[in-house]
Amino acid sequence: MVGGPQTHRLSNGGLIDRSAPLSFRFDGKTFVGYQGDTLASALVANGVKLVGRSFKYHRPRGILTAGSEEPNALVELRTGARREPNTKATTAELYEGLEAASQNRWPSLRHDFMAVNQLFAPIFVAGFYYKTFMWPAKFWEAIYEPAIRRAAGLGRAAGIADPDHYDKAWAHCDVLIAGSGPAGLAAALAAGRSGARVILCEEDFALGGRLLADGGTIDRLPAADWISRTLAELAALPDIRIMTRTTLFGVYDGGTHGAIERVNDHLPSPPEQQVRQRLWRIVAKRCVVAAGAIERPIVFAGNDTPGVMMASAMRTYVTRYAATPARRVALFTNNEDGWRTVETALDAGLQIAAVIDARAEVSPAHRSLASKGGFTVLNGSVSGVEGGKDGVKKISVSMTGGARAEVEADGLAVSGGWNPAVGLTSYHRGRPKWRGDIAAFVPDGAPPGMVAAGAANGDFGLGACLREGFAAGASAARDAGRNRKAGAAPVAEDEAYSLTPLWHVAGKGKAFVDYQHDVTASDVELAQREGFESVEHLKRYTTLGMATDQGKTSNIAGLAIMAAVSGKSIPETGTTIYRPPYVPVAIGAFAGHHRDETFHATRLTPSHHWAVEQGAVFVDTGLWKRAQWYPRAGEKDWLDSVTREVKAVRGGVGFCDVSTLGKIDVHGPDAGAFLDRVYINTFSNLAVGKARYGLMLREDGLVYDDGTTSRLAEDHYFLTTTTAKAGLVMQHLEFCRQVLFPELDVQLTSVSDQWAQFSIAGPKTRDLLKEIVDPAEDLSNEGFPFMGAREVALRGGIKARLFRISFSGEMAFEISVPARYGEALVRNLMLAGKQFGVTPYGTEALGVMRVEKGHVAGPELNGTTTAADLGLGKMMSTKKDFIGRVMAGREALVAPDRQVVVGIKPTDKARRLRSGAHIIPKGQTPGPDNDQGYVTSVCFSPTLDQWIGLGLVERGRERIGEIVHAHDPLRGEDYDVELCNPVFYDPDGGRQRG
Amino acid sequence: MKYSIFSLARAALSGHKNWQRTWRDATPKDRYDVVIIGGGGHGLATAWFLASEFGIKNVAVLEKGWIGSGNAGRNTTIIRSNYGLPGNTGFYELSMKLWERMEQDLNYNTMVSQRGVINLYHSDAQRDAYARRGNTMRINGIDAELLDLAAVRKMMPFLNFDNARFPVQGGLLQRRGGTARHDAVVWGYAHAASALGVDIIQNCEVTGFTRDANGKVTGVETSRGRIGAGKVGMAVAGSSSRVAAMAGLRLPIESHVLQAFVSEAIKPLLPGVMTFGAGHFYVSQSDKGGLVFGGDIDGYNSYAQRGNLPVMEDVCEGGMALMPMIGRVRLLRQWGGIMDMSMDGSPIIDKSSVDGLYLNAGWCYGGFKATPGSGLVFAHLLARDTPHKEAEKFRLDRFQRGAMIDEKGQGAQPNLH
Amino acid sequence: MAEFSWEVRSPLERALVAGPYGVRGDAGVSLTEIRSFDLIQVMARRGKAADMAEAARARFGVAAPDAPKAVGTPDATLIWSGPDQFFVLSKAGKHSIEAVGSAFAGSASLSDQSHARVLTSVSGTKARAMLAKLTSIDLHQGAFPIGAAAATSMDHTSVTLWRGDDRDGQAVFNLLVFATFAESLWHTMLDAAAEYGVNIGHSDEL
Amino acid sequence: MRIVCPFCGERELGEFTYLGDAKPARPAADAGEDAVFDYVYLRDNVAGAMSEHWYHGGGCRAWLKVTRNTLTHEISAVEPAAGVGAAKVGA
Repeated sequence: MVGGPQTHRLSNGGLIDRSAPLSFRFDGKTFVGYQGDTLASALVANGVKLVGRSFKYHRPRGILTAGSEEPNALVELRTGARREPNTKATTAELYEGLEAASQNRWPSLRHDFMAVNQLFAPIFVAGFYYKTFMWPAKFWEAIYEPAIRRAAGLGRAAGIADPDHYDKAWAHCDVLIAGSGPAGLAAALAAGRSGARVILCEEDFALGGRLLADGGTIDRLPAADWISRTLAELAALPDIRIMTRTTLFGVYDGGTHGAIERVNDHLPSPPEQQVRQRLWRIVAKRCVVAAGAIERPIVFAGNDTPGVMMASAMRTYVTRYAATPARRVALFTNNEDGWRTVETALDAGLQIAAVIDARAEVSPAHRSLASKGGFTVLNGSVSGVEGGKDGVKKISVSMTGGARAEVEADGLAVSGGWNPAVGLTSYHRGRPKWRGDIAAFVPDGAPPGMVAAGAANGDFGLGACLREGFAAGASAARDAGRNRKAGAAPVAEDEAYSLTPLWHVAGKGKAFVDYQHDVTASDVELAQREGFESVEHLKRYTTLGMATDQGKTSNIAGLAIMAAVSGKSIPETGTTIYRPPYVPVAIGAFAGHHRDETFHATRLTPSHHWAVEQGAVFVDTGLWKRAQWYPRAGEKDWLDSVTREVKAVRGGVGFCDVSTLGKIDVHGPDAGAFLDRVYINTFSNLAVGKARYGLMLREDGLVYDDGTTSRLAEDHYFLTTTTAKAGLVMQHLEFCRQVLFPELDVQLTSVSDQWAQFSIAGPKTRDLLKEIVDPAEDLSNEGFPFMGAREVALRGGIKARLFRISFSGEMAFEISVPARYGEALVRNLMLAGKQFGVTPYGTEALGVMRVEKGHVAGPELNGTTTAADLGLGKMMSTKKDFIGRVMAGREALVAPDRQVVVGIKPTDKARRLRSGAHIIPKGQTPGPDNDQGYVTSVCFSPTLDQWIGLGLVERGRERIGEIVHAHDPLRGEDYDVELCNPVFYDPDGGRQRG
Repeated sequence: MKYSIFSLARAALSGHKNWQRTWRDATPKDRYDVVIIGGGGHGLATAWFLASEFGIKNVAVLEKGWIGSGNAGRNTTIIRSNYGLPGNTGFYELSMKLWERMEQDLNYNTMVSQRGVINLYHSDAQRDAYARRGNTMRINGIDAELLDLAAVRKMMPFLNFDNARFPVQGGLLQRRGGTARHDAVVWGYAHAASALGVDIIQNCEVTGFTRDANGKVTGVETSRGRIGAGKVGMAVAGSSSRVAAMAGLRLPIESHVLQAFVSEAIKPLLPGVMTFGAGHFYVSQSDKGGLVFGGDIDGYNSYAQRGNLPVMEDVCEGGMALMPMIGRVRLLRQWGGIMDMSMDGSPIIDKSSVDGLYLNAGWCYGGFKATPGSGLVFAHLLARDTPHKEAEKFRLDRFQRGAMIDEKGQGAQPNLH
Repeated sequence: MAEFSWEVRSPLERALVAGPYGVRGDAGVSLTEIRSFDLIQVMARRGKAADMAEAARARFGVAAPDAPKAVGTPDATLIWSGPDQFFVLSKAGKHSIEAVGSAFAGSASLSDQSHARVLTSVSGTKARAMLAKLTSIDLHQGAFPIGAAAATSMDHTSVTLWRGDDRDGQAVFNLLVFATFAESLWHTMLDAAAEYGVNIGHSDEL
Repeated sequence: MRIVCPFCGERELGEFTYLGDAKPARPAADAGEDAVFDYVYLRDNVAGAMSEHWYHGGGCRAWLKVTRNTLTHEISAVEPAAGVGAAKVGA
């Protein structure tokens, strides 16, 4: 076996598997622990006391707790791409080969150079940085801030892509239970017996909560036996799901809860096909929070010395892990519960140095325990601890009455009482309420359907936890409609819990409130002095409670000290707002599989795989992959390919997959009337067998979308939208149909995916179509005129829809076939068109031809343009109401100096035009007052053999022929351009009509 | 007491016992020349500019809770002036210039950190839109650079360039953009304004307006009694509609929740502020080391100051898509602020139709970066009764006139801005 | 004159590789694409929901579902798809849009969706565990019995989901997905199922 | 958040899209510009129970009228938006 002996491991006991030794490394040194250990318990068992350095002062720190509230023992776990900063050693399960390193120290944990910060501690008080580092101003980014940044932060992120996978899932239940301590298990029993569907989440890998460390007798059984019996009963019930390694971290509206399951963090890496962690969205009718309580420290000088540990944590290490944090233990307590640690330590054969009890009275039973155990009980408080990297050496005690005493010990257990875990119950901004008898906040104003039980509700006795948990489980089940008899609750005795509140012991030296952020009692006092009295100001000014533990061990003590110095009560002082997640959750888990190529879904056109075969280059358009161009051998860049494609269309025939357009079937007797209301122009008078371009506005009068709509039957229109707006237009039309115009008899369905649609364009279009369309169909200009639309038969028997519309300005048709024929259609077009040199073209060539033709598209339909801006103002009907009609008439929207669509071409034909260049009057120096518009769309026009574009330019259409300046400082370009007719190609439309 | 390293060192010698309150704890007087409702960044900045720039020192700032308890204390601390439309461009640059001298103006370190803001683009269309915007900035004398893929790769080699669903193609960079310490901005203005005589009154909730016979506002009713005022200015983002309603006004504003998130503190990882162009996600790293994330608003009217899971997931999906190295970094805290979403996504700074009542509202989620600029132009309006020249387009009647300032082109649907 | 072939191609034709996938051993999930079907969307005309229901009964012998349910007949399945609308799923042209059209004349508008969707059935001991990663709907026996249907979303993609008759004692979930999303969602389904072991196949049988 | 769609049952937030206040009605064709301006631009921005339009686009595509408290997000009623039952009118 590698590594030394486990010097601090008891020879028997504990919930560890001694037959499964595991070797692990901490800061490069090899140790051995057991299956069932956490990293922290294994370090304890190996006598390691120093595990980290604090945030600001780099003080040596040890292990304070045994749970997810740990503020000190944070490590970098794993190495390489799997390195996880700020991992709590107290919750990290040990596995064979585990590697961990301490953080925030250089060059080593024992010899940390940054510990010099402690010398500057008198200056580094709360908020000191707000008062300095201001001169000279330039020094902030250059010097001060980088230094602060390097010093701040704790661990280092891996810096390379996370190799593990995550997923997300949904679960549903009647009763959700957080925590598997006595209250949680009792709640599960009651709810399960009542017939409820139950999910119980436990963040630990073992079930039982505090029972695992504190034991007890339930139903006359030892706690461990009771747990086994209970789990067996739960397993026999039909709908109980127990999820270990799962933390309920948040509660959201409608009974949705967030939970994180650490599926494989207890292994070196996830097994094949498995995820590291899974994010659960659990929908529950009721939730019982049995998340227990967190023992709180007492603030005294040197309370951060390694070896100072929460009393309950010390019990956990000794009982559950058979590991001894110290050999000679002192206890500092203000309550009865702390004394349990003495009993545990004595049972384990440890020495008790002394008990320092801040209360006036110690029970006779404990007095006799002291005399039996041979230790003294000091009535007073710990005022200081001596020691350092190697742990506690000496403890100074201020006795009640003023005397002082010293105690030699190598460990100090501290119990300041217990704070119920009020996180979950407070996440809907409910404020917990103060309970004087336990000097703690308990849940109040919990989210709907949520209730706390047991220690989480401030009732700490075992008997009470069982009773309350059981009652809460039964009533939650009842509320969820499950009424079977729950039977009897488990029974146990209630222990006494008498407490005298004690938050802060005055003394010399730094006394820490927030360990991780190095916030001391005097920082809290300073904050008060400077007016940061509100607890939220206190938090923000001192950073109290903002560390990775979110102040689980520090917040209440901080506000108690603030209350004391400001002369208010604790409830008057109040708490800060509780924020989810309850424990920090990996960002990867929230993302699930939505990363890399699967970040978003991908939509594929019917010809996609064929285009892949052709070697097409694809472009992302929304979720779509569209063929952008089809490179051919010998072409040196995209422009070569696109130019070839455009020329092939203009000179012959080409086709392009336009299936991405939104397609909507509009049915019903009132379909025409409906379209009249959503478009600015009229559709009710469109003849069957004809198509028409339409433009729709938003209700605010600005252009929303455009497209061609055809009338296929008296009561059936086929509407198309732009690719970008397909879903939104459908939503808008449904709103019009269902909400605005319910009196109209009209039905809408998306048929976007039903039809594969291709544009076939070029002078040889008709020749190509004749090859593929049934010879009986009349495709002549008379038989199928421009803007005609009808169903035709294709050779081979299938039906298609043919629309004589043109985006390119050429003689063109769009053809639709049912989508599963899409690929066959493409192949047939290639086959039939070979003789005509048919050329598939992509979205770039499509774009070139639409710019040449002056058609507006996305860059011009940008949500701020009017119909008139686009040159389509005359389409606005004056004979009917339509969406956007009234608001479109506002003064600024009809002002004569608006920027309107115009053509733009460089005066130097060799010059490349770029989108985003601004238009400035010629001869003027560019400035905000003469910025008259910008170039919206550009292309290299093979037809004109130069770059051309469209722009939105002030009074553009009145200025055709004017030479202006294209100003593009981003790209360092300035050149003259001419404003021109936006229709560069075939302005009278002869080609598309021919 | 002037703050400096020397005063700090002196104070250290006396155990920091001699520091005074950062701002005076004032009790309300009967009457002020100007009462500002809202002790957030905008309200406090307005008060400071009134006192320092316009010589109006008989000013009270009324805050219903603790100063900075609204959006000033729950934003993602980003400052930038990369806006593209007339009205916004000049105003946000005015604000940026004020950020650049804030610490010296206020004698308070607000940690203005100009580490750059980059908007990544993933398509030609986005590039063109950024080119248009960047050129607008340059024409207005604002720094802007259009980076290509190689330049982005050099600056941020850790982004997912190889197997992204929407690969990064470049970015629009404003080097002068960055972050500031949000709470310190509030405290700094409070500190400086208080020193000039402004009364900062916390735990003082406005419950109504007092009006004279002509309907002119003469003061406010508060939880601490009636306070008279020559003029009343509202700077209560998130609550604008509710406060305005007390004066009988309806506003073109909806209240929406915007969430933000911070990770555990880690050693320096990210250079500046990054905005993902293929999803709804932006991020920067705080001085303390936490990655600060934001995304889209939740999308429905809310005053609840807390968000729901879908947006949280959406933001993390964006984060992982852009930089899969953050998978094992843990999210520490989630919170929500209430945004004053206006109908065009741009703010409103104007006199209201009620005499004596002035509006500063509708900041959507751009309010933090506007803080100093908003303070100056609102103070100008309150002091001179005419808009500051950089706020002339933020008039309330622009919606009636059709002169919206709609950067996103989404129209009168606030949840899309 | 060229000879044309009008071969239909499923949108999943390339992505679907029949056989085992993911973890080896007994497959916890079976994914089967059903490749050949007719799918008609039937939407009541304004005020004609009752007439539509009557027409459905006349044609199919059962009432059209007026709640989220799937109703089987010997040669068709009627699946609720929204208020006053439903799908008719059938085979071999028996209830194609041409065949069904006249039955609903005057009472409903019809839209052919046969090519707009991909149909997959999901079964196996881990079907629910796998679907829990994709759907927010509670598929527990008590909450989603045989015949239950839902118009819902998976991975932000609209789907129609219904539970068919059990096969070999295991629940069977049927899924209609938009054709252009199908390949993408298919990969997502495989990712979700891989840890349970998958048996992939396709069939022409409904 | 979860919304009980009157047609589909309870569904999670991600299936729905929000539009806004359902109270204002679209003015009649002959209403003046002021009425339309008010409809398009002004909001009560209710703090409390508010009637809102939501679209179940990820489900049955019905537009819904949801009564929801903007302070607590609690939903007290959901019904089809005005006219969604149009197909039922006269049935």
